[in-house]
Amino acid sequence: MKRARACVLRVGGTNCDEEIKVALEELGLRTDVVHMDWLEKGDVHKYQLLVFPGGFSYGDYVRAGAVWGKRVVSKIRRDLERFIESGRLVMGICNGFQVLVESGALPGGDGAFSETPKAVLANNSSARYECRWTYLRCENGSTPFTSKIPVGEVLKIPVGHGEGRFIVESEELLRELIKENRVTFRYALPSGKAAEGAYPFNPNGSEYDIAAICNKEGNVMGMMPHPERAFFGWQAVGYGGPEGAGDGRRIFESIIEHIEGL
Amino acid sequence: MKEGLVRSICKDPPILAADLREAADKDLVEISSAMGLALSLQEMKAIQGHFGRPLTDVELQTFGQTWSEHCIHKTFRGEIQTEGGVVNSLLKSYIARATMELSKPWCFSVFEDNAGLVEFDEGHVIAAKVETHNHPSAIEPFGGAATGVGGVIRDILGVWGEPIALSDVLCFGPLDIDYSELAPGIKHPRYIFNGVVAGVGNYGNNMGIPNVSGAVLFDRNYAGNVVVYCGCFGILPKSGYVKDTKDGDLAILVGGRTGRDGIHGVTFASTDLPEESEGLRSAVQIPNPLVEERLRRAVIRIRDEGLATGITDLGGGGISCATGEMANRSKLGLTVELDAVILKEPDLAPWEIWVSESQERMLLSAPERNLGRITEIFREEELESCVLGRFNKTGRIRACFKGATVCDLDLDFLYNPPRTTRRASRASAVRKPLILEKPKDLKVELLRVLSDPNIRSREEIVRTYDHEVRGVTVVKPLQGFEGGHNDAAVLKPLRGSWMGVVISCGITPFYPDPYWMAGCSLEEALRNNVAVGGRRIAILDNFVWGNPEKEDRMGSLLRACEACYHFAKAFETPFISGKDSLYNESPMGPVRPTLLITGVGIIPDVRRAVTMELKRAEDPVYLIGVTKEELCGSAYLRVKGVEGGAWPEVDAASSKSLMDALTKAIDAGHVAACHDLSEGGAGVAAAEMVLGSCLGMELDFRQMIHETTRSDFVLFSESQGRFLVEVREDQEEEFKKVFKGLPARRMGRVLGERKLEITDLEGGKISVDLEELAYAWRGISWN
Amino acid sequence: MIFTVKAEVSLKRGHFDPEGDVAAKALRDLGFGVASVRVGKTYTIKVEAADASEAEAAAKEMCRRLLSNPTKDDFKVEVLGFEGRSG
Amino acid sequence: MIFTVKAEVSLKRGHFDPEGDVAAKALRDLGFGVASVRVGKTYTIKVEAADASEAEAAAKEMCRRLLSNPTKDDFKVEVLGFEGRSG
Ligand SMILES: Nc1ncnc2c1ncn2[C@@H]1O[C@H](COP(=O)(O)OP(=O)(O)O)[C@@H](O)[C@H]1O
Ligand SMILES: [Mg+2]
Repeated sequence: MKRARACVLRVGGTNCDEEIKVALEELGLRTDVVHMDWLEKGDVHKYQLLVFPGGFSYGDYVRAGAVWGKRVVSKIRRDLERFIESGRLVMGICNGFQVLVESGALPGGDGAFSETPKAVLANNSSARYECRWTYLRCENGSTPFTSKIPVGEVLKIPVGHGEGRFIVESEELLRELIKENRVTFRYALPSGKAAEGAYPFNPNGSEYDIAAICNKEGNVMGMMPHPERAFFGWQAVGYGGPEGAGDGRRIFESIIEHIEGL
Repeated sequence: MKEGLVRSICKDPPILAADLREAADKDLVEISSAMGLALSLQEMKAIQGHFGRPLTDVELQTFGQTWSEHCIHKTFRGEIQTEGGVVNSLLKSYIARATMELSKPWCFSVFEDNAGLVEFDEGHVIAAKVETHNHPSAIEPFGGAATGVGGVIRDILGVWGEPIALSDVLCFGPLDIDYSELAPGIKHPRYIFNGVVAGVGNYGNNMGIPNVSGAVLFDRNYAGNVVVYCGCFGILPKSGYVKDTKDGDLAILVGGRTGRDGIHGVTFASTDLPEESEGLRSAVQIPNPLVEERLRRAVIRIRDEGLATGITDLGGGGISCATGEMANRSKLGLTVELDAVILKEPDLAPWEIWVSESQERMLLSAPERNLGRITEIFREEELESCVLGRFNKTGRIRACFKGATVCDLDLDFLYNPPRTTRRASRASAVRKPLILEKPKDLKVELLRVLSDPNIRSREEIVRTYDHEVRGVTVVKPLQGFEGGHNDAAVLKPLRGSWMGVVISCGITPFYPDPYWMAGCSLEEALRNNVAVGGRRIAILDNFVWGNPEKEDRMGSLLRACEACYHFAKAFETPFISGKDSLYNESPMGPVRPTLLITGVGIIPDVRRAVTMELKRAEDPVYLIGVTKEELCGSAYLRVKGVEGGAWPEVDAASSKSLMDALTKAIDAGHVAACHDLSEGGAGVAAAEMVLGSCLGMELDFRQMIHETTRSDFVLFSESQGRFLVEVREDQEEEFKKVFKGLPARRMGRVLGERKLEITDLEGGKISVDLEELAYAWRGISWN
Repeated sequence: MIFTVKAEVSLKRGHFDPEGDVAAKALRDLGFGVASVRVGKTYTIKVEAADASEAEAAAKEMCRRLLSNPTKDDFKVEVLGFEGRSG
Repeated sequence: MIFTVKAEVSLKRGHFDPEGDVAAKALRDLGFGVASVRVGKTYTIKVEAADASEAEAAAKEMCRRLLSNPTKDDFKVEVLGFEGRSG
């Protein structure tokens, strides 16, 4: 644990970096918030976890996450490939998920990146920004991000985005994602049944109610909901108790357990 | 105009000079209007009398900006002649006077700076500011509202505050109004609504500051005069509040580039909205939150490293006002090099650079030795900056461009404009009898009120604002999956402390009497705050009024200010900041006098905060307060299109003792849920508590403490000072003890089923199930 | 008949375009020799009208009332084709 | 030379367009006989290139690499004109 270290990246327009740092530090992980410029010059390999946080990178102009995603490809692709291939963890939350998709890191290709994005996070089907709590059903409890959450368990975690409708390039790819167990969370009804597109349980109209996916190896995950906003019980008044923990904490606990073992 | 009064003294850069010495009154008026100064004859004459030399356009524009209503609040600081005598400054006589007389030790800085500051805990202060952005939003709803949010965030940065929350209060015309009813040049409320809501959401979401509080009102009156209030709240360590610009310090401008956008925004906000407002292109401000987000990071880093001696935002009047104010505040002078300013487009005239209101800019002062580090931080945050000049001891504000001095003014004169005099006529509403048939079916009435645009769920708007970002929102604007509307928001701004900030608002423009309207707005802001557990509340006033040069508008403004003083004193809640937006007039008439009161309270432990949704079946439900026959201006009568009867009044003493008792009960843990009674009265409050939860409620109105004659009146009266409280069943006795001798009565209990059951005064029963309530409140129009 | 009309809304000249600036910078970072970018929006509208000129007039009115703001936007309307009888 | 190129990015046929649907509804609410609306974006790009075909090729590459996402977007590029020598 002493050596483990996390890097929360930011660029202009990123704005959820602080709360992710708080969550990781709360669990004892040394965490730096690092501007992309510095990382491009510096060394990503001293970290075991790289987080692309939420926000509106570059104003979300052109397309949410696109500008940052392309910058990742053009500036730090080789470093990131090595980072991912060495089994370290990369996580994208909200805008960070959009960045990972636009860069081609998720769903990913034959290598760590696909040449062109194979998916997109499109405008919500409501055509609006949606800030609301969702029920997330865990679909795969054996990734480094979900090891502390049994399959079928329902977490209460909020979303806040205007572009979160996950669609993939082809039916085939969708089937592949499902078959390979790479859909880690789906939007669900309170009972734990899949939302099957029902608004507002599925808040954005994502295909197959997809809220989060990971790469083939399971060490890169992107999710639209914000676990860092459901880390403490008091963040979830009305959804849990003020004391104790919020459901999002278990994702961070899973991560920490994994990187401690690296 | 007399020949040669205004002439060009330089082609490149273009500079005009006006020799006022020879000018007749009508020339003065003409110059003021031709240059867009919006100065009155009295003000032009004061300038004429002061200078024994011609003035440049840069100098005249400086007066135009600095002496504008927006910058100097001349109506609020001026003299008012009334039937009963002369009032010397509304601000001093009423608003600030209440604060002075209350003299609360926790007021840290009031009425002085960009925002009001109150103590939070031993080491920290809270900053709060609320602004209006009505005219820009009427012309370009998206950009106008977005830059309104951007501007008020900079007010918080301008006191070194880290912004932690936003609020917005919006007043629109009816969304279904027919085009033919709109005056030419007025945009349809639907268009304005879409743009304003998107603009507020876009800027706040981009900045990553949660929008946690607000209100949305609809009325025909606002079709011609949209009202957009934007608030921002921040926190900072006490030691971070540095305002001590020194002789020799540098003035540093940072942020967005300077362009032609927003030129004359200030003088523009100080005059009526012209019919052909579409020609005012340059007054449109373009928002770019991406720059402001970086500005926020840079400002906080500079604060934490202690690098600067002063800071202020650039708002109305641009560089001219920001530099002038900063120099004046420290009794210094400054020479500004306009060539240094980084421009968006070439060939701006010096006066345009000087007064441009381009967004996302801040002004800092710092000793030269820190310039390197400051510039490095700016570079790291991808911000452009420049040094404008150096502060000196001259007491003069000077500007140079291409080697020539284009402005040289004495700050003492500039900041002591001639007093404005206004006249006020007596203004109180006349009470008419209330003529209203008894309704046949109370249930129908309740559903109709619930489906009124002023009462209906705000979810469609509020969900487009991120209210969770930063992860510190404890009590949210929408509660639970059901999305009930809480009365106020609670934030937990510090990592190591359970203490919370409580933000609420009060706005009741539909009560016709200006005095009681103001009193009710103030009381509502407090009531909302107390309902979730807030206390030690500081308040902010925001007046939106018509043309103050008209006696009747001034009369009602005066009455509203009187109420502000009386009730702030009575409730012991000091004003800490505020703003007035006057001249809200359109071809469709003056705006309805609209006063927003914002409340900023604290709560010692956020875990004690109370939300509005019902918690447990069988818990007793109490109604606190007295219900009178006060329906004039109520949602019930407005839905019916009926006027008349008594309007709500505020009994401060009794209301305060109820609030104090409620705070005690909340702290002791007796209260499971609480909701204040406001628009729509007890009927709507009860329905909302059911709608926000998975439980129901049963109420017997025969138990109510009331002074009315009819069931529909007890259900819909909007008497102030009332709350519906779910009391924890096992603590009912203790709760009763807290309220001993006070008007609090058990009305019913929480039900396991999701429905509202009401017994009226005659013993008649109505039962409304959740589907019906939800359809009216959330669905499409009910009838 | 149903006409397909394209309305193009763009920022007036001289108005600052933050989105265009971000796109230009991003393209330059990717190695393109881009001097500037301006962003606009297109609406491809299927509208019921008796003839092409009525369709065009309707689309212009839509731009004036909802799709653009004369204070900051220019718009341009073009009828692309039609589809025969409407139900 | 500096060429002005217009790149138009629009949703692929059959792709769901919530923004267009909202615009259509709003237009209908205002009394227009609108059957549907599809929303797209245009980028008017000033790009340095030796000739028009190079400018066009560059713009296409920009669409592929940044301005569009192949999962949902189509794009179209048109050279509008040029401005003479660049510095
Ligand atoms: N009507 C008012 N009521 C209370 N305070 C006011 C009013 N008008 C101005 N103030 C106070 O005077 C100070 C300066 O106000 P203002 O000129 O509006 O600042 P800024 O230019 O930064 O917006 C602020 O603290 C503000 O709250
Ligand atoms: Mg200010």
